[in-house]
Amino acid sequence: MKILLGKVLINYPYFAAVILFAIGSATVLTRSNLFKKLIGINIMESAIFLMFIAAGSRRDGVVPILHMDDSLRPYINPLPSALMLTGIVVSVSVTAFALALIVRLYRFYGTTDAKRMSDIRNGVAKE
Amino acid sequence: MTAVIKTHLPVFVVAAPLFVSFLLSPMARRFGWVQSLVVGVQGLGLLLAVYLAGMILKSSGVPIIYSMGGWPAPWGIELWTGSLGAFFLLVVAGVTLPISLYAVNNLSDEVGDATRSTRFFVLYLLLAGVLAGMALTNDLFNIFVLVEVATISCCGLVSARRGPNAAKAAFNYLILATLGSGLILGGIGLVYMITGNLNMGFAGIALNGVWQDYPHVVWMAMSFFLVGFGVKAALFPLHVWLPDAHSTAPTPASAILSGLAVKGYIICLVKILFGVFEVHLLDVFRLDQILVLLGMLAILAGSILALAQGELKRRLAFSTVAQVGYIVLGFGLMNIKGVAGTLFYLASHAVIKSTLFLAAGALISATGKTHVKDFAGVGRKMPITMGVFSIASLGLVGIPLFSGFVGKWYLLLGSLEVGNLTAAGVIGIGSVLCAIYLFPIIRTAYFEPAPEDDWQDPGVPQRLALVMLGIAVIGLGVLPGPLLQLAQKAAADLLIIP
Amino acid sequence: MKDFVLRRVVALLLPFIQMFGIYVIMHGHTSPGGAFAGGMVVGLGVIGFSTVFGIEQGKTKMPEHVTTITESYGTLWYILMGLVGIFKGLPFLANKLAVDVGVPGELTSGGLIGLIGVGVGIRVASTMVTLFFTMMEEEA
Amino acid sequence: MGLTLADYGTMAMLFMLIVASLAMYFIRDLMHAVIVYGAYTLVMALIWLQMNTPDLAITEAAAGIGMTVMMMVVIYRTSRKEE
Repeated sequence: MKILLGKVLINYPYFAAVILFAIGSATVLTRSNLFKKLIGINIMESAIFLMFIAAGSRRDGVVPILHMDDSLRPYINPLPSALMLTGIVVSVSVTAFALALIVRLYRFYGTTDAKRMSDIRNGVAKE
Repeated sequence: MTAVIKTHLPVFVVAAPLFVSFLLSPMARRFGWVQSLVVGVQGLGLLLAVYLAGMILKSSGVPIIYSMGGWPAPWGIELWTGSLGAFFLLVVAGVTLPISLYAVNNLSDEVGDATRSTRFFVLYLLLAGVLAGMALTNDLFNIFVLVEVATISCCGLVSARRGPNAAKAAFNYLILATLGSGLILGGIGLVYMITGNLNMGFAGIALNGVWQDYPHVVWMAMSFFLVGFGVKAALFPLHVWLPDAHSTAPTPASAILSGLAVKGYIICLVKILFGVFEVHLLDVFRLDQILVLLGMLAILAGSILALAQGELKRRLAFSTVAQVGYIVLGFGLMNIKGVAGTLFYLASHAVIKSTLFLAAGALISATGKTHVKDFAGVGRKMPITMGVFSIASLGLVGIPLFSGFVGKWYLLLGSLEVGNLTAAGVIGIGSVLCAIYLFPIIRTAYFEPAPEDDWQDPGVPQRLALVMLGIAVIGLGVLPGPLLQLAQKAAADLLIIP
Repeated sequence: MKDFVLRRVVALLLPFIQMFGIYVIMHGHTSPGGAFAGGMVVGLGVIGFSTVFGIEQGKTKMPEHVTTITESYGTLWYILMGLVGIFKGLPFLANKLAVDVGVPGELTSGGLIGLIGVGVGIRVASTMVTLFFTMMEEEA
Repeated sequence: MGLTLADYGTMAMLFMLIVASLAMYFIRDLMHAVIVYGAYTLVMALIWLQMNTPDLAITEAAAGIGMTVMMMVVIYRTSRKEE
């Protein structure tokens, strides 16, 4: 039992990643405000980054920069961090584009809430 | 010089549209140059793609492998031009050229002034380059980056249309597609965690050795990929964003989104499923049956939903949902006839659906009406547009001598070969439903009296584009030869049958 | 904003922020950070300046026709650097200049990577600034 | 193989992330939610530093500030209340 608990505890970043992923996707799917959806997307993506980085890091490792640390400890895997850098760039561009769309939508509807937007549109269609 | 171009052909095919797209935006004041550059680079892309496909056909499927930066495979990124890549590249280049020709001098109604139109062309070329990249890449993370760039440029193309509806559709699309790409990234992470490779070939080899130790991780990664790409490719229960986005986008954008972008995601999914997990694992985890089931659901639901739509573009958009079902079903059959048929069907649907959207856009902009019952008598007033529309509808239904028929015939043969009579039946029912939702439009256009309005065919470049696509629909049906051969080679490669 | 302290502090800090951003861009291959992070810092410096001193002042520092050109040519620079490899008879993006790759830890050790980074940094900075101006100007 | 002090620190920061994301789910005032998001990206950058990826930490810090500023600008231009 104690060994099992130790095995579970040692992998704590994965659990945090799963919880964050759940909260993020819940925010995207249940909140109707567009900003909340955007924040939820960002939480979700950072949860995936966390999972990826946790897979690449090792507990006794050091930063993979040459001559930075001359002890003989092993480097961590630098590939996931390089890849997640790209992931962050992508999430920034998605955020910027979504914000531009929000500004445009606000100009037309006067609200940033998805539910009210569709109410307004249906109301217009009925008239 | 030619030798240099020949060795670096895969890079040029991908980089040329990207290069030109970044060249465009400071040139917005000289809009004529912008348009001729766009059409010119698409024509060049078609030439290069045909040459590349010819090389692959002549060497009977030996892949051309190009290591970026001179780093060999497990460390560097490869462009891997196999028969599947050459096939999809040919489809991309063949369809983007007429669509860009259609967009020439035709964007001011739907998009706006020269600056906004230039921005539209930038996104359009970006999407074309990225789709070419999807065809050639052999690296899991590259797939993620390309999928992301494709998503953002698709959303940009949708939101290029003025008005709130397009912006709303683009936002919904962006949110759902980003959810999907999060799942794809998670799947890539899981595969990397158990294999330690991002190159698809090496990851597949490593996975073969270790999958028994981590069956749940493999299962999770597969489902992540299926759902993630399913959202982007509008597989049936996940299609909710597609009708709005594809029907509100500007006409050339609808054509490229429905015709090509959706297929790009499917090609990526297929590359991952067949290249990393390989047929053996798909068989163990019963993914073939899941794909067939999802495909059948999508065919029936998409066709019935399309019947219920009154607006022309929405009807065509829902029809895309049904056709994605055919393509997914074919990949689930897992035999050479089924997969080759579905690849050919993918190509023919790319041509047909872009034709239908372009013709529908020409009809709508000439008549100013959107409902399917409003096009009475259009057939005589706009002979070229409506003629091409009819040809494409016949092709989509699958009448012999039109391109859809060849694909559907092979799909039927494939499903009979595995003994799946239900799938064969669903393919037949889907064709009948397709006829039910498309033929009334043709009937009203030709056999009902026309109003007095002065409706005309669109301008010269638009007519040229429509005629090119119409000829392609018939040509692929009468002489499927080389493309079908390439599709069969690609199917053999995917299924690892020598 | 009219606040005296804020204006003085931003005016004093801005050169250091920009220097730090440029440093991060240039040393992307030898130390943590890179062209994206550095470009972001440079762009955010300009954004901070224009929030405090007003959009008009900011626009005189970074006019629109300049940002349009830097935005698209920053990315073109990347592809041109990739073509250098082809001109030398090597694959696309091969990292070979006339100068050989230097000592690890020094600025020239990256070869073409540093030059590519400059283009990317310029692009990121100008994109951030353009985005900020469009968001502030679009009448909401 | 046991957990060290650094691990407990990381755990605490991850716990802060979870609390912050829950807070963003429940807060009604969008400006406050975005401020919490700024704190979230800062803690995330610290976690990257803890996991030996300083490259990611500096990028996350810059990108997080950029995104927060952009969101604040847009919220300032549009409406602040979640309806």
